[in-house]
Amino acid sequence: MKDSKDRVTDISTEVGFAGHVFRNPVTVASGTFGSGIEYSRFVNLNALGALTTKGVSAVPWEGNPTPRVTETPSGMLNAIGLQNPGIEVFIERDLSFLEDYDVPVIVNVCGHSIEEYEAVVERLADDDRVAMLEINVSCPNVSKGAIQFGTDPALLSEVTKRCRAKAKDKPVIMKLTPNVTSIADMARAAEAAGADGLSLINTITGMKIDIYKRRFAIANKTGGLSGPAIHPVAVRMVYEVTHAVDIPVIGMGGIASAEDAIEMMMAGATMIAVGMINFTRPDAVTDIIAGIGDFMKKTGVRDIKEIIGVL
Amino acid sequence: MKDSKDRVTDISTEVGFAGHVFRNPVTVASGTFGSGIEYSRFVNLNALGALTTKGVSAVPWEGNPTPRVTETPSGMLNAIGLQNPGIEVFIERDLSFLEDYDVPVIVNVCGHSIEEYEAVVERLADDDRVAMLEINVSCPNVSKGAIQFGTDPALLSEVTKRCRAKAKDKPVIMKLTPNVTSIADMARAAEAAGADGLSLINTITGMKIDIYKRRFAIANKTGGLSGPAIHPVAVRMVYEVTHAVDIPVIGMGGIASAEDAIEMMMAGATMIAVGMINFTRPDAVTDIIAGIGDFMKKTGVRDIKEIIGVL
Amino acid sequence: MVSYEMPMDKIRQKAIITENISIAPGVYSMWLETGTLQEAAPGQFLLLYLPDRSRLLGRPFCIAELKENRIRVVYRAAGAGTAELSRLTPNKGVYIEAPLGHGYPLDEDIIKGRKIALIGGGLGAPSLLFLAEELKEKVTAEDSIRVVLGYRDGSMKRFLADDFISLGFETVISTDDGSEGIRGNVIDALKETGYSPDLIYACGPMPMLSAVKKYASDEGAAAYISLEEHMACGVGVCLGCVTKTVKEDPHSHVRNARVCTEGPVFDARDVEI
Amino acid sequence: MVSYEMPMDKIRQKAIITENISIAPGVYSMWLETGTLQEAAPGQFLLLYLPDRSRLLGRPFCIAELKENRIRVVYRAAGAGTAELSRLTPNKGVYIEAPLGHGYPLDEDIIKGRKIALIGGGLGAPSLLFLAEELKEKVTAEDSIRVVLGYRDGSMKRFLADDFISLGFETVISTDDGSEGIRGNVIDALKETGYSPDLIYACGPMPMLSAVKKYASDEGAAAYISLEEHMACGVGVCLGCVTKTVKEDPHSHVRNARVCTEGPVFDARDVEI
Ligand SMILES: Cc1cc2nc3c(=O)[nH]c(=O)nc-3n(C[C@H](O)[C@H](O)[C@H](O)COP(=O)(O)OP(=O)(O)OC[C@H]3O[C@@H](n4cnc5c(N)ncnc54)[C@H](O)[C@@H]3O)c2cc1C
Ligand SMILES: Cc1cc2nc3c(=O)[nH]c(=O)nc-3n(C[C@H](O)[C@H](O)[C@H](O)COP(=O)(O)OP(=O)(O)OC[C@H]3O[C@@H](n4cnc5c(N)ncnc54)[C@H](O)[C@@H]3O)c2cc1C
Ligand SMILES: Cc1cc2nc3c(=O)[nH]c(=O)nc-3n(C[C@H](O)[C@H](O)[C@H](O)COP(=O)(O)O)c2cc1C
Ligand SMILES: Cc1cc2nc3c(=O)[nH]c(=O)nc-3n(C[C@H](O)[C@H](O)[C@H](O)COP(=O)(O)O)c2cc1C
Ligand code: FES
Ligand code: FES
Repeated sequence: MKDSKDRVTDISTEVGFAGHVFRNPVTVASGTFGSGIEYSRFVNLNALGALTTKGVSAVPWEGNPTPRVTETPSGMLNAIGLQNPGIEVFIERDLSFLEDYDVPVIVNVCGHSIEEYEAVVERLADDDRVAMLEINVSCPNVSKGAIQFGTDPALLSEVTKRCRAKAKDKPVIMKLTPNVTSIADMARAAEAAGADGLSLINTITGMKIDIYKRRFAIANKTGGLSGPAIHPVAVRMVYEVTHAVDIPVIGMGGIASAEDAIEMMMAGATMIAVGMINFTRPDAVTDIIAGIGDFMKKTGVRDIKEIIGVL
Repeated sequence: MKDSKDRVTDISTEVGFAGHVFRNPVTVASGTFGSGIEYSRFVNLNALGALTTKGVSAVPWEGNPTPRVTETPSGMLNAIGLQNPGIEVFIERDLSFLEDYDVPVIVNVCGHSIEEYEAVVERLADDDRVAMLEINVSCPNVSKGAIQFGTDPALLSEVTKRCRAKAKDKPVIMKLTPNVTSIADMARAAEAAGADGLSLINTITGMKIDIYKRRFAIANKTGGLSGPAIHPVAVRMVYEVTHAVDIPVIGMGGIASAEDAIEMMMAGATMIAVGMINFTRPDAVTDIIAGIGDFMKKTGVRDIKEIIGVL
Repeated sequence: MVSYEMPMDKIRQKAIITENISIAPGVYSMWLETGTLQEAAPGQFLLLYLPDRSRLLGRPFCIAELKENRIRVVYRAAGAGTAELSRLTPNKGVYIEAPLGHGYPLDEDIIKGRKIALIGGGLGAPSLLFLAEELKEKVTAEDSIRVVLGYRDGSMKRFLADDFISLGFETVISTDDGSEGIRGNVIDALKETGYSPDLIYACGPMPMLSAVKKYASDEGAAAYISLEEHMACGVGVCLGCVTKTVKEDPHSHVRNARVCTEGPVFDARDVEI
Repeated sequence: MVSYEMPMDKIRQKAIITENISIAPGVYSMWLETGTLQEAAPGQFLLLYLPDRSRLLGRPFCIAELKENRIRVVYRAAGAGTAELSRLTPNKGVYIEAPLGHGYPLDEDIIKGRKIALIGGGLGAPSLLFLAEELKEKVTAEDSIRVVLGYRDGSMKRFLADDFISLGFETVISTDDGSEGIRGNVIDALKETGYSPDLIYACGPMPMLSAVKKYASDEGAAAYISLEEHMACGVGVCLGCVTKTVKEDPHSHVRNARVCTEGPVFDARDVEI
């Protein structure tokens, strides 16, 4: 740790990402914060660098049967199944709600087919209330037997190109799944197809069994693992990806403290997202923002940009 | 939970695996128990179903620089780099030591090239002290720029075939890496190439950064994540693999209790291995063996084979 | 009633365990003291965060009693988390989030002049106890109240039954095997007493709640039932805890109401269980 | 001396914290009581398992003192685990594994008639304290002993120095900035006193140990140094904690001795540091 001599008081936490400037690098991970409506009662939304909303699709999605969530050591499994009320309700209710706040909005988009992705992107391309689009490619592709768009470079490339074409001047961020042999290959495919940035990691597929009831703990059998348990995997993938491509990355996966956030940025992330730990401590995200400032002052970092990819 | 009415007293924990019969389904994960020499002071080796030894190669391997290990939430990273004294010392010292015990030995084999794997397998093929061979395909392939043998189906198939050919009547178990898009595809490749069984999972690649020292926590930059953190991923992969192939599986990854072991068997594993939790509690493996018996009595399972793949 | 405008520190708070004792095999009664004076409505719940830091999600429990700044929780050691909870000794601190969700509707126009039944199965009793205490203040001579509590068997020591009795409510017990009270389930017991409620509040396992729903529909009674689902956030953002509703609900637009937010108490007619 | 034939329950044991106080900024002194009467040699260490169950690996610490069944550990809050440790209050229980490793060689033929120096830097002092207590019993009139302790600066309150002094040993202090004792490192301080040891025991950060190794080699003195490496198992199976040796060691056959098993104390000539 650097000496207290190095203490600084005036710090800048601003970061640039795909042409936008954010007051700090911290957003929330899609699906762990809704659209901020509920948490707005406990959390000052205007303190966030950005707010990433729950995945939204062209039409309402029912999601999976319950149980949808369960706990695992230092983590949790979820199989919500991307339940959402569809883009029209989202625009009317959620984006209108967010108008009252001074926080850039990143909208997470899901689809069962490329056309569904396109429909959502098109619908948001001209909406001034949306800063960037984050395309979740972990959705099951219904026409290809539910394999995920993000596990095949060719499919990923196709989704990226088609979303990019519809997005007009909105940055398109592809959100990668960690369930692949080489995440760097996926990142390169997305970059070549025109992605303006990348988000990673989504959850790692896992399973839990209730041995007494002889039943899957999650009705969907498998669920996505998130939380501190996966943090080391997320840091590694962010490092690999930022060393493979030139577009910026939003890093996420098990961030539970300002230290974890700094670590992710040192690994190469330009922004970071706080995910399931919101469920454990609703004030986690504002705590982390404050903690990043404290870290900078304590260790003499005047500009947060200095630490991005420092390793 | 079943009623106490169902309590049984005479239980059988015997399992068959690739032609061998083991008195119980519990072994230790390679690299977490040495060859039993050190733990023999605290643990009754004869209580184990089998003992899997640390990876051994044709010639001594130095391994990686230190730090080689660090902790993560509910897990740890390691990058030992497969340090080992080579097959000759192993045969003379470790196998001789194990002669005095009544425990079947599974020898874990590593190599930088297919020829190195073959050399070790050949050297052990006629050794009566060895029950089965477990081939670790997470080793870096020096001729292919350090990609792991286990991440490419064609390479995996080749290693499997060549080891199988040299192993004579010793069962060859291929130990799969989880760092792949489809572990079921890998399992099918190994089965088609003649594997007698599979072991999974090896560690998931991760990274940790010391943000104050701005240094990788592991000298090798990346390390393998193991421990309870990865258990849900391991259960999912064992389930996927045992639903894709007909050869038996040794399940491992974050097993820390008898419940975890039972869960892994319900997911499809015929045997299970206790790994890093040995470091936390050297008596973990014997506790787990006792706990499996207690579970069977409490829930009325007379024969452990009843629960294998019950889901 | 809960006010969602409550500041954050009232929702998340440190609580000190003052008592944690076993009241039946595997069932525990815990009193927690919070710094903040609490307001909560019967049927609301709390999330309790365990000290073992490898467990990250809160455990949901009904508020069984609320006396000034002391909260009672009655719980079963169901899994690893509640087993850990049962081992905590007085003076240990835990974090809780409370009060959460929407409780039993108690508006005058709902309860006035009604024949009310409180039906609890197993660990459903705790949330009804808080309700019974509140009802005691609200009911008038025109109303009548009966409590029906179902247990697995006599070994469960009809836990909490005496708490209802000492509130002055007539309390009927049933056990699956007849080892205590009436043999059969709570509906059997209710029928056997000849009491025909036109307003039911119920909490308990899903099969019991389905039976209550059916009974209420057959008999034309109103029924408010408290549901359980696995939860992650407890405040409506994760969509982990949904239950199927008959009509499209205003939040999800796909007939998936959130148990933690729209519930845990629902009008039995509104949910598909 | 450690006997590896010790039954398991002597290695792994529950210990109760009886004291845990700060003795310098970020430095703590903890006394632990174990059920089992301990035998251990100076230089041996223990693994301490923290109550936070998301942390699975034991933390290695030197045994700083051993009085019947009470063990002292002096430690720095270096990271999250030791920070947690510093917050534990008396009567809390922790699991430990002890004694582990091989300590400082103290055979008569090694120490007899020697001019001995104990050189400790920062958190190296604790292991030398136990050594000093043992040496006090062993040394004869022919031997002489000097203690040199290095600290970052005066704010570190020359922690433990008085413990050495009260054992009757002449104790020299150095600080990097000269704010207390001699300005400079421990080798500077040793030289400045004019004392020329022919047997050195040293524990401290790696740069200091390298300097000690060089000094000993230059001066023809024997030096036994205690090394640190990250550990997982602490008993020799994981191969996490190796240090490079000059010759092929009998265990690894690749010049990688295990700090937890062959060490933590090594003859300085044998290791490449
Ligand atoms: C609104 C509500 C009120 C409740 N009130 C009570 C009560 O007053 N008394 C009582 O004994 N129990 C009550 N429960 C059930 C109680 O929450 C579970 O028994 C408890 O969470 C089990 O935790 P565990 O760690 O022991 O079980 P584990 O099975 O080890 O837990 C694993 C995960 O599953 C979740 N989980 C497991 N079972 C349930 C369940 N039945 N409901 C919700 N989550 C579950 C846990 O919270 C945890 O996240 C209530 C549940 C809900 C939703
Ligand atoms: C044989 C031996 C004896 C020691 N004796 C003492 C002593 O008497 N007093 C004292 O203050 N310190 C001593 N240390 C160092 C002490 O073990 C570390 O400071 C401590 O483990 C840090 O834990 P943490 O959780 O706070 O740090 P974190 O950095 O959060 O820990 C992460 C992981 O790295 C390991 N780690 C981090 N730093 C070290 C280190 N320097 N050495 C070994 N492992 C490390 C931890 O054990 C843990 O597994 C000794 C180390 C060894 C190997
Ligand atoms: C309950 C839940 C719902 C999620 N929903 C979405 C989603 O709608 N879209 C998406 O891209 N990711 C979704 N995720 C993944 C997270 O955004 C994030 O990538 C992942 O959880 C890893 O971060 P964490 O470990 O900090 O939670 C969800 C995660 C959780 C836990
Ligand atoms: C320190 C350490 C060393 C290991 N060495 C080997 C090895 O030599 N060969 C091998 O196949 N796997 C090795 N592994 C992987 C384990 O055998 C096991 O597959 C993995 O750790 C997952 O199990 P766990 O979570 O129970 O530890 C090692 C793991 C650890 C932690
Ligand atoms: S628990 Fe998250 S929405 Fe109900
Ligand atoms: S810590 Fe495992 S070999 Fe030393």
